[in-house]
Amino acid sequence: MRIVVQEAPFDLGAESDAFAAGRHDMGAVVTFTGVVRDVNDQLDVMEIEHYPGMTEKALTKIATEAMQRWSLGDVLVIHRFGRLAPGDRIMMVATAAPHRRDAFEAADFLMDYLKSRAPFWKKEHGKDGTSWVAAKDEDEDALSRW
Amino acid sequence: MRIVVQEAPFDLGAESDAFAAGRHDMGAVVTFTGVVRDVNDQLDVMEIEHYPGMTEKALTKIATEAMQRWSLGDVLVIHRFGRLAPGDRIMMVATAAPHRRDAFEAADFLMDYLKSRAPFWKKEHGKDGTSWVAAKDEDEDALSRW
Amino acid sequence: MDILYFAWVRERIGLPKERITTDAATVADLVAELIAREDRYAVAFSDLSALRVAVDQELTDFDAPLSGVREVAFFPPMTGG
Amino acid sequence: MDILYFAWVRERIGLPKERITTDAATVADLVAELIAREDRYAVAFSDLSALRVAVDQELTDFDAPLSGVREVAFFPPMTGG
Repeated sequence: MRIVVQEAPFDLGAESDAFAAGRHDMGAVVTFTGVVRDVNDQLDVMEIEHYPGMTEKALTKIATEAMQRWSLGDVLVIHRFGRLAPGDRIMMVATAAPHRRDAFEAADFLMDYLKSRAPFWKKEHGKDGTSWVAAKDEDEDALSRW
Repeated sequence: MRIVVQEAPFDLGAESDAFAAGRHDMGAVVTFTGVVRDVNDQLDVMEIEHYPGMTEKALTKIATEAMQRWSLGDVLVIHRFGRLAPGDRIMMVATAAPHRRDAFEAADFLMDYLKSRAPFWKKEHGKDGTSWVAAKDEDEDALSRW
Repeated sequence: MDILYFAWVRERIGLPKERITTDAATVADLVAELIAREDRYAVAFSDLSALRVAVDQELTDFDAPLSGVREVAFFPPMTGG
Repeated sequence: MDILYFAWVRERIGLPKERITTDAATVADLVAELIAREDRYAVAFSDLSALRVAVDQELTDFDAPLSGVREVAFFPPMTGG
Protein backbone atom coordinates (compact mmCIF):
# COMPACT_ATOMS: atom_id res chain seq x y z
CA MET A 1 0.00 0.00 0.00
CA ARG A 2 1.37 3.39 -0.95
CA ILE A 3 -0.17 6.79 -0.20
CA VAL A 4 1.36 9.90 -1.73
CA VAL A 5 0.24 13.52 -1.22
CA GLN A 6 2.31 15.97 -3.19
CA GLU A 7 2.26 19.26 -5.04
CA ALA A 8 4.39 18.04 -7.96
CA PRO A 9 2.91 16.23 -10.96
CA PHE A 10 3.11 12.44 -10.86
CA ASP A 11 4.25 10.21 -13.71
CA LEU A 12 1.14 8.22 -14.61
CA GLY A 13 2.99 6.02 -17.10
CA ALA A 14 5.79 5.12 -14.70
CA GLU A 15 3.34 4.56 -11.84
CA SER A 16 1.12 2.34 -14.00
CA ASP A 17 4.14 0.37 -15.18
CA ALA A 18 5.54 -0.13 -11.70
CA PHE A 19 2.29 -0.93 -9.87
CA ALA A 20 2.04 -4.67 -9.12
CA ALA A 21 4.64 -5.27 -11.85
CA GLY A 22 6.05 -8.78 -11.92
CA ARG A 23 3.42 -10.15 -9.55
CA HIS A 24 2.18 -13.53 -10.70
CA ASP A 25 -0.76 -13.78 -8.30
CA MET A 26 -2.66 -10.65 -9.37
CA GLY A 27 -4.68 -11.18 -12.54
CA ALA A 28 -6.36 -7.77 -12.55
CA VAL A 29 -5.15 -4.18 -12.20
CA VAL A 30 -7.48 -1.18 -12.30
CA THR A 31 -6.40 2.44 -12.33
CA PHE A 32 -8.46 5.59 -12.07
CA THR A 33 -7.03 8.99 -12.98
CA GLY A 34 -8.77 12.26 -12.20
CA VAL A 35 -8.11 15.16 -14.55
CA VAL A 36 -8.83 18.91 -14.22
CA ARG A 37 -11.84 19.43 -16.43
CA ASP A 38 -12.68 22.58 -18.34
CA VAL A 39 -15.49 22.13 -20.78
CA ASN A 40 -16.01 25.63 -22.15
CA ASP A 41 -12.55 27.14 -21.81
CA GLN A 42 -13.70 28.98 -18.68
CA LEU A 43 -11.07 27.74 -16.24
CA ASP A 44 -7.60 29.19 -15.76
CA VAL A 45 -6.45 27.46 -12.60
CA MET A 46 -7.81 24.77 -10.28
CA GLU A 47 -6.42 25.43 -6.81
CA ILE A 48 -6.48 22.46 -4.46
CA GLU A 49 -6.19 23.02 -0.73
CA HIS A 50 -5.75 20.19 1.73
CA TYR A 51 -5.25 19.51 5.43
CA PRO A 52 -1.66 18.31 5.88
CA GLY A 53 -1.52 15.49 8.37
CA MET A 54 -5.20 14.62 8.24
CA THR A 55 -5.02 14.06 4.48
CA GLU A 56 -2.47 11.25 4.79
CA LYS A 57 -4.42 9.71 7.70
CA ALA A 58 -7.73 9.84 5.85
CA LEU A 59 -6.27 8.33 2.66
CA THR A 60 -4.53 5.59 4.64
CA LYS A 61 -7.78 4.79 6.43
CA ILE A 62 -9.75 4.57 3.17
CA ALA A 63 -7.09 2.41 1.49
CA THR A 64 -6.86 0.15 4.54
CA GLU A 65 -10.60 -0.36 4.51
CA ALA A 66 -10.46 -1.29 0.82
CA MET A 67 -7.73 -3.86 1.58
CA GLN A 68 -9.96 -5.34 4.30
CA ARG A 69 -13.16 -5.44 2.27
CA TRP A 70 -11.78 -6.87 -0.97
CA SER A 71 -9.20 -9.47 -1.84
CA LEU A 72 -6.43 -7.13 -2.99
CA GLY A 73 -2.71 -7.50 -3.49
CA ASP A 74 -1.90 -3.81 -3.44
CA VAL A 75 -3.38 -0.32 -3.40
CA LEU A 76 -1.86 2.96 -4.58
CA VAL A 77 -3.26 6.45 -3.97
CA ILE A 78 -1.59 9.61 -5.27
CA HIS A 79 -3.26 13.00 -4.78
CA ARG A 80 -1.90 16.41 -5.67
CA PHE A 81 -2.55 19.81 -4.14
CA GLY A 82 -1.67 23.34 -5.24
CA ARG A 83 -2.36 25.10 -8.53
CA LEU A 84 -3.29 22.90 -11.50
CA ALA A 85 -4.18 23.75 -15.10
CA PRO A 86 -6.99 22.27 -17.22
CA GLY A 87 -5.95 18.83 -18.47
CA ASP A 88 -3.54 18.31 -15.55
CA ARG A 89 -3.84 15.05 -13.64
CA ILE A 90 -5.12 15.64 -10.10
CA MET A 91 -4.90 12.17 -8.64
CA MET A 92 -4.82 8.46 -9.31
CA VAL A 93 -5.71 5.25 -7.53
CA ALA A 94 -4.65 1.76 -8.53
CA THR A 95 -5.83 -1.61 -7.26
CA ALA A 96 -4.41 -5.07 -7.94
CA ALA A 97 -6.44 -8.21 -7.25
CA PRO A 98 -6.49 -11.87 -8.20
CA HIS A 99 -9.85 -11.31 -9.93
CA ARG A 100 -11.30 -8.37 -11.84
CA ARG A 101 -14.45 -7.86 -9.75
CA ASP A 102 -12.39 -7.05 -6.63
CA ALA A 103 -10.08 -4.69 -8.51
CA PHE A 104 -13.00 -2.78 -10.06
CA GLU A 105 -15.11 -2.54 -6.91
CA ALA A 106 -12.21 -1.50 -4.70
CA ALA A 107 -11.17 1.27 -7.12
CA ASP A 108 -14.78 2.46 -7.32
CA PHE A 109 -15.02 2.43 -3.51
CA LEU A 110 -11.72 4.33 -3.13
CA MET A 111 -12.94 7.05 -5.47
CA ASP A 112 -16.30 7.44 -3.73
CA TYR A 113 -14.59 7.82 -0.37
CA LEU A 114 -11.82 10.06 -1.67
CA LYS A 115 -14.46 12.42 -3.06
CA SER A 116 -16.27 12.98 0.22
CA ARG A 117 -13.96 11.86 3.04
CA ALA A 118 -10.48 13.04 2.14
CA PRO A 119 -9.82 16.65 3.21
CA PHE A 120 -9.32 18.37 -0.13
CA TRP A 121 -11.11 21.47 -1.37
CA LYS A 122 -11.10 22.84 -4.89
CA LYS A 123 -11.24 26.46 -5.92
CA GLU A 124 -11.72 27.43 -9.52
CA HIS A 125 -10.06 30.56 -10.87
CA GLY A 126 -11.73 31.35 -14.17
CA LYS A 127 -12.90 33.95 -16.63
CA ASP A 128 -15.81 34.78 -14.32
CA GLY A 129 -13.79 35.09 -11.10
CA THR A 130 -13.17 32.50 -8.41
CA SER A 131 -15.45 30.02 -6.68
CA TRP A 132 -15.16 27.03 -4.38
CA VAL A 133 -16.35 23.79 -5.93
CA ALA A 134 -19.43 22.66 -3.98
CA ALA A 135 -19.74 19.06 -2.84
CA LYS A 136 -22.46 17.22 -4.74
CA ASP A 137 -25.31 15.42 -3.02
CA GLU A 138 -24.82 12.53 -5.43
CA ASP A 139 -21.24 12.12 -4.20
CA GLU A 140 -22.38 11.88 -0.58
CA ASP A 141 -25.19 9.54 -1.62
CA ALA A 142 -22.69 7.31 -3.46
CA LEU A 143 -21.20 6.27 -0.10
CA SER A 144 -24.37 4.37 0.76
CA ARG A 145 -23.52 1.92 -2.02
CA TRP A 146 -20.79 0.39 0.16
CA MET B 1 -11.44 4.60 -30.38
CA ARG B 2 -8.46 2.33 -30.93
CA ILE B 3 -8.52 -1.48 -31.15
CA VAL B 4 -5.22 -3.37 -31.21
CA VAL B 5 -4.74 -7.14 -31.52
CA GLN B 6 -1.10 -8.14 -31.47
CA GLU B 7 1.35 -10.82 -30.42
CA ALA B 8 3.98 -8.39 -29.11
CA PRO B 9 3.89 -6.98 -25.57
CA PHE B 10 2.32 -3.53 -25.23
CA ASP B 11 3.79 -0.64 -23.26
CA LEU B 12 1.27 -0.08 -20.47
CA GLY B 13 3.05 3.05 -19.19
CA ALA B 14 3.24 4.68 -22.60
CA GLU B 15 -0.36 3.72 -23.43
CA SER B 16 -1.61 5.05 -20.08
CA ASP B 17 0.31 8.27 -20.58
CA ALA B 18 -0.93 8.81 -24.11
CA PHE B 19 -4.59 7.86 -23.62
CA ALA B 20 -6.81 10.97 -23.53
CA ALA B 21 -3.70 13.03 -22.72
CA GLY B 22 -4.18 16.76 -22.97
CA ARG B 23 -7.96 16.52 -23.17
CA HIS B 24 -9.62 19.16 -21.04
CA ASP B 25 -13.15 17.77 -21.26
CA MET B 26 -12.52 14.31 -19.76
CA GLY B 27 -12.34 14.35 -15.97
CA ALA B 28 -12.02 10.60 -15.50
CA VAL B 29 -9.85 7.89 -17.00
CA VAL B 30 -10.11 4.22 -16.02
CA THR B 31 -7.77 1.47 -17.15
CA PHE B 32 -8.01 -2.27 -16.64
CA THR B 33 -5.02 -4.53 -17.22
CA GLY B 34 -5.27 -8.33 -17.34
CA VAL B 35 -2.19 -10.27 -16.23
CA VAL B 36 -1.27 -13.96 -16.64
CA ARG B 37 -1.88 -15.41 -13.19
CA ASP B 38 -0.01 -18.29 -11.64
CA VAL B 39 -0.76 -18.74 -7.97
CA ASN B 40 1.20 -21.88 -7.09
CA ASP B 41 4.06 -21.78 -9.55
CA GLN B 42 2.26 -24.38 -11.71
CA LEU B 43 2.15 -22.50 -14.97
CA ASP B 44 4.91 -22.35 -17.56
CA VAL B 45 3.14 -20.77 -20.51
CA MET B 46 -0.28 -19.32 -21.25
CA GLU B 47 -1.02 -19.80 -24.93
CA ILE B 48 -3.68 -17.53 -26.36
CA GLU B 49 -5.38 -18.46 -29.61
CA HIS B 50 -7.71 -16.12 -31.45
CA TYR B 51 -9.78 -15.83 -34.62
CA PRO B 52 -8.04 -13.28 -36.84
CA GLY B 53 -10.59 -11.08 -38.54
CA MET B 54 -13.44 -11.89 -36.21
CA THR B 55 -11.42 -10.74 -33.19
CA GLU B 56 -11.05 -7.19 -34.47
CA LYS B 57 -14.72 -7.10 -35.51
CA ALA B 58 -15.92 -8.37 -32.12
CA LEU B 59 -13.74 -5.92 -30.18
CA THR B 60 -14.84 -3.01 -32.37
CA LYS B 61 -18.49 -3.98 -31.85
CA ILE B 62 -18.07 -4.15 -28.05
CA ALA B 63 -16.19 -0.83 -27.91
CA THR B 64 -18.75 0.84 -30.17
CA GLU B 65 -21.55 -0.34 -27.93
CA ALA B 66 -19.74 1.10 -24.89
CA MET B 67 -19.38 4.46 -26.68
CA GLN B 68 -23.13 4.41 -27.40
CA ARG B 69 -24.23 3.42 -23.91
CA TRP B 70 -22.05 5.77 -21.89
CA SER B 71 -20.88 9.33 -22.28
CA LEU B 72 -17.27 8.61 -23.27
CA GLY B 73 -14.57 10.63 -24.94
CA ASP B 74 -12.43 7.69 -25.98
CA VAL B 75 -11.98 3.92 -25.67
CA LEU B 76 -8.83 1.83 -26.09
CA VAL B 77 -8.65 -1.97 -26.27
CA ILE B 78 -5.38 -3.87 -26.64
CA HIS B 79 -5.36 -7.68 -26.57
CA ARG B 80 -2.42 -9.99 -27.13
CA PHE B 81 -2.28 -13.53 -28.48
CA GLY B 82 0.50 -16.11 -28.61
CA ARG B 83 2.64 -17.51 -25.81
CA LEU B 84 2.75 -15.52 -22.56
CA ALA B 85 4.56 -16.10 -19.27
CA PRO B 86 3.18 -15.69 -15.74
CA GLY B 87 3.13 -12.01 -14.83
CA ASP B 88 2.90 -10.93 -18.49
CA ARG B 89 0.19 -8.45 -19.39
CA ILE B 90 -2.47 -10.04 -21.60
CA MET B 91 -4.64 -7.08 -22.41
CA MET B 92 -5.82 -3.65 -21.37
CA VAL B 93 -8.83 -1.44 -21.82
CA ALA B 94 -9.03 2.27 -21.12
CA THR B 95 -12.03 4.58 -20.98
CA ALA B 96 -12.15 8.37 -20.73
CA ALA B 97 -15.31 10.18 -19.66
CA PRO B 98 -16.39 13.57 -18.34
CA HIS B 99 -17.49 11.85 -15.10
CA ARG B 100 -16.14 8.89 -13.18
CA ARG B 101 -19.31 6.76 -13.12
CA ASP B 102 -19.30 6.49 -16.94
CA ALA B 103 -15.59 5.66 -17.09
CA PHE B 104 -15.93 2.93 -14.44
CA GLU B 105 -19.09 1.34 -15.80
CA ALA B 106 -17.88 1.35 -19.39
CA ALA B 107 -14.57 -0.32 -18.45
CA ASP B 108 -16.46 -2.91 -16.39
CA PHE B 109 -18.82 -3.55 -19.33
CA LEU B 110 -15.94 -3.86 -21.80
CA MET B 111 -14.27 -6.47 -19.60
CA ASP B 112 -17.44 -8.52 -19.15
CA TYR B 113 -18.01 -8.61 -22.90
CA LEU B 114 -14.35 -9.21 -23.75
CA LYS B 115 -14.37 -12.25 -21.47
CA SER B 116 -17.28 -14.01 -23.16
CA ARG B 117 -17.79 -12.44 -26.59
CA ALA B 118 -14.32 -11.86 -28.03
CA PRO B 119 -12.93 -14.95 -29.80
CA PHE B 120 -9.92 -15.76 -27.63
CA TRP B 121 -9.11 -19.11 -26.06
CA LYS B 122 -6.49 -19.80 -23.43
CA LYS B 123 -4.44 -22.95 -23.04
CA GLU B 124 -2.30 -23.48 -19.99
CA HIS B 125 0.99 -25.34 -20.32
CA GLY B 126 2.06 -26.30 -16.81
CA LYS B 127 3.77 -28.74 -14.52
CA ASP B 128 0.77 -31.09 -14.86
CA GLY B 129 0.50 -30.96 -18.65
CA THR B 130 -1.74 -28.78 -20.79
CA SER B 131 -5.38 -27.80 -20.53
CA TRP B 132 -7.80 -25.37 -22.11
CA VAL B 133 -9.15 -22.77 -19.70
CA ALA B 134 -12.90 -23.39 -19.35
CA ALA B 135 -15.33 -20.50 -19.57
CA LYS B 136 -16.95 -19.76 -16.22
CA ASP B 137 -20.71 -19.63 -15.74
CA GLU B 138 -20.23 -16.50 -13.65
CA ASP B 139 -18.61 -14.76 -16.64
CA GLU B 140 -21.57 -15.57 -18.87
CA ASP B 141 -23.95 -14.55 -16.07
CA ALA B 142 -22.12 -11.22 -15.70
CA LEU B 143 -23.45 -10.14 -19.12
CA SER B 144 -26.97 -9.95 -17.72
CA ARG B 145 -25.84 -6.98 -15.60
CA TRP B 146 -25.84 -4.75 -18.69
CA MET C 1 -17.40 -22.64 -47.86
CA ASP C 2 -14.54 -22.34 -45.37
CA ILE C 3 -14.97 -24.18 -42.08
CA LEU C 4 -12.71 -23.04 -39.22
CA TYR C 5 -12.03 -24.76 -35.91
CA PHE C 6 -10.47 -23.23 -32.81
CA ALA C 7 -9.07 -24.39 -29.48
CA TRP C 8 -9.96 -27.98 -28.53
CA VAL C 9 -12.37 -28.29 -31.46
CA ARG C 10 -9.40 -27.69 -33.76
CA GLU C 11 -7.34 -30.22 -31.81
CA ARG C 12 -10.02 -32.94 -31.90
CA ILE C 13 -10.73 -32.53 -35.58
CA GLY C 14 -7.03 -32.22 -36.29
CA LEU C 15 -7.02 -29.21 -38.55
CA PRO C 16 -7.66 -25.45 -38.26
CA LYS C 17 -9.52 -24.95 -41.52
CA GLU C 18 -10.98 -26.79 -44.46
CA ARG C 19 -12.89 -25.86 -47.58
CA ILE C 20 -16.02 -27.89 -48.26
CA THR C 21 -18.89 -27.94 -50.68
CA THR C 22 -22.24 -28.43 -49.01
CA ASP C 23 -25.95 -28.07 -49.60
CA ALA C 24 -26.63 -27.79 -45.85
CA ALA C 25 -29.37 -25.23 -45.26
CA THR C 26 -28.43 -24.45 -41.66
CA VAL C 27 -25.46 -24.75 -39.30
CA ALA C 28 -27.19 -27.74 -37.67
CA ASP C 29 -27.46 -29.45 -41.07
CA LEU C 30 -23.76 -28.79 -41.66
CA VAL C 31 -22.89 -30.27 -38.27
CA ALA C 32 -24.94 -33.42 -39.08
CA GLU C 33 -23.07 -33.72 -42.38
CA LEU C 34 -19.68 -33.41 -40.65
CA ILE C 35 -20.60 -35.89 -37.89
CA ALA C 36 -21.60 -38.43 -40.54
CA ARG C 37 -18.21 -38.08 -42.20
CA GLU C 38 -15.71 -39.34 -39.64
CA ASP C 39 -15.37 -40.29 -36.01
CA ARG C 40 -13.21 -37.28 -35.06
CA TYR C 41 -16.04 -34.97 -36.14
CA ALA C 42 -18.56 -37.03 -34.18
CA VAL C 43 -16.34 -36.67 -31.11
CA ALA C 44 -15.81 -32.92 -31.55
CA PHE C 45 -19.53 -32.28 -32.08
CA SER C 46 -20.82 -34.76 -29.50
CA ASP C 47 -22.07 -32.03 -27.14
CA LEU C 48 -23.30 -28.96 -28.99
CA SER C 49 -24.05 -27.14 -25.73
CA ALA C 50 -20.26 -26.97 -25.22
CA LEU C 51 -19.79 -25.33 -28.62
CA ARG C 52 -20.30 -21.93 -30.15
CA VAL C 53 -20.62 -21.06 -33.81
CA ALA C 54 -19.81 -17.95 -35.84
CA VAL C 55 -21.12 -17.42 -39.37
CA ASP C 56 -19.13 -14.95 -41.44
CA GLN C 57 -17.39 -13.89 -38.21
CA GLU C 58 -20.60 -13.10 -36.33
CA LEU C 59 -21.59 -15.19 -33.33
CA THR C 60 -24.88 -16.94 -34.04
CA ASP C 61 -27.02 -20.05 -33.30
CA PHE C 62 -26.97 -23.56 -34.70
CA ASP C 63 -30.21 -22.91 -36.59
CA ALA C 64 -28.66 -20.03 -38.55
CA PRO C 65 -29.16 -20.35 -42.35
CA LEU C 66 -26.10 -20.88 -44.55
CA SER C 67 -27.20 -19.47 -47.89
CA GLY C 68 -24.58 -17.07 -49.24
CA VAL C 69 -22.27 -17.76 -46.32
CA ARG C 70 -18.51 -17.86 -46.93
CA GLU C 71 -17.13 -18.84 -43.54
CA VAL C 72 -18.37 -20.92 -40.59
CA ALA C 73 -16.32 -21.32 -37.40
CA PHE C 74 -16.78 -23.74 -34.50
CA PHE C 75 -15.16 -23.25 -31.11
CA PRO C 76 -15.68 -23.62 -27.35
CA PRO C 77 -17.03 -20.74 -25.25
CA MET C 78 -14.58 -17.85 -25.44
CA THR C 79 -12.18 -16.95 -22.66
CA GLY C 80 -10.85 -13.51 -23.50
CA GLY C 81 -9.66 -10.80 -21.17
CA MET D 1 -5.93 24.15 21.50
CA ASP D 2 -5.24 24.77 17.81
CA ILE D 3 -8.21 25.74 15.65
CA LEU D 4 -7.79 25.31 11.90
CA TYR D 5 -9.94 26.67 9.11
CA PHE D 6 -9.98 25.53 5.49
CA ALA D 7 -11.41 26.69 2.17
CA TRP D 8 -14.14 29.35 2.41
CA VAL D 9 -14.26 29.02 6.21
CA ARG D 10 -10.61 30.11 6.28
CA GLU D 11 -11.38 32.96 3.90
CA ARG D 12 -14.39 34.21 5.91
CA ILE D 13 -12.61 34.07 9.22
CA GLY D 14 -9.49 35.49 7.64
CA LEU D 15 -6.88 33.16 9.04
CA PRO D 16 -5.86 29.53 8.60
CA LYS D 17 -5.07 28.73 12.21
CA GLU D 18 -5.21 30.16 15.71
CA ARG D 19 -4.36 28.93 19.16
CA ILE D 20 -7.02 29.48 21.79
CA THR D 21 -7.65 28.61 25.40
CA THR D 22 -11.15 27.36 26.03
CA ASP D 23 -13.23 25.50 28.56
CA ALA D 24 -15.72 24.42 25.90
CA ALA D 25 -16.87 20.86 26.60
CA THR D 26 -17.93 20.06 23.04
CA VAL D 27 -17.35 21.29 19.49
CA ALA D 28 -20.78 22.95 19.61
CA ASP D 29 -19.77 24.85 22.76
CA LEU D 30 -16.57 25.96 21.03
CA VAL D 31 -18.55 27.15 18.01
CA ALA D 32 -20.88 29.17 20.31
CA GLU D 33 -17.82 30.73 21.94
CA LEU D 34 -16.32 31.67 18.57
CA ILE D 35 -19.62 33.09 17.25
CA ALA D 36 -19.88 35.32 20.34
CA ARG D 37 -16.42 36.67 19.65
CA GLU D 38 -16.70 38.53 16.38
CA ASP D 39 -18.95 39.01 13.41
CA ARG D 40 -16.68 37.15 10.96
CA TYR D 41 -17.04 34.01 13.08
CA ALA D 42 -20.80 34.45 13.25
CA VAL D 43 -20.86 34.69 9.44
CA ALA D 44 -18.61 31.64 8.95
CA PHE D 45 -20.63 29.52 11.38
CA SER D 46 -24.10 30.80 10.41
CA ASP D 47 -25.12 27.48 8.80
CA LEU D 48 -23.59 24.49 10.55
CA SER D 49 -25.19 22.08 8.09
CA ALA D 50 -22.77 23.49 5.49
CA LEU D 51 -19.78 22.73 7.73
CA ARG D 52 -17.78 19.70 8.73
CA VAL D 53 -15.53 19.32 11.74
CA ALA D 54 -12.45 17.21 12.47
CA VAL D 55 -11.13 16.67 15.99
CA ASP D 56 -7.47 15.65 16.15
CA GLN D 57 -7.64 15.00 12.39
CA GLU D 58 -10.61 12.62 12.56
CA LEU D 59 -13.93 13.62 11.03
CA THR D 60 -16.58 13.84 13.76
CA ASP D 61 -19.83 15.56 14.84
CA PHE D 62 -20.53 18.91 16.47
CA ASP D 63 -21.43 17.20 19.75
CA ALA D 64 -17.97 15.59 20.01
CA PRO D 65 -16.27 16.19 23.40
CA LEU D 66 -13.13 18.32 23.51
CA SER D 67 -11.37 17.07 26.65
CA GLY D 68 -7.74 16.28 25.89
CA VAL D 69 -8.10 17.47 22.31
CA ARG D 70 -5.19 19.30 20.67
CA GLU D 71 -6.59 20.26 17.29
CA VAL D 72 -10.03 21.14 15.92
CA ALA D 73 -10.60 21.94 12.25
CA PHE D 74 -13.62 23.47 10.52
CA PHE D 75 -14.24 23.25 6.79
CA PRO D 76 -16.90 22.82 4.11
CA PRO D 77 -17.80 19.36 2.74
CA MET D 78 -14.73 17.89 1.09
CA THR D 79 -14.27 17.72 -2.67
CA GLY D 80 -11.38 15.35 -3.27
CA GLY D 81 -10.70 13.11 -6.22
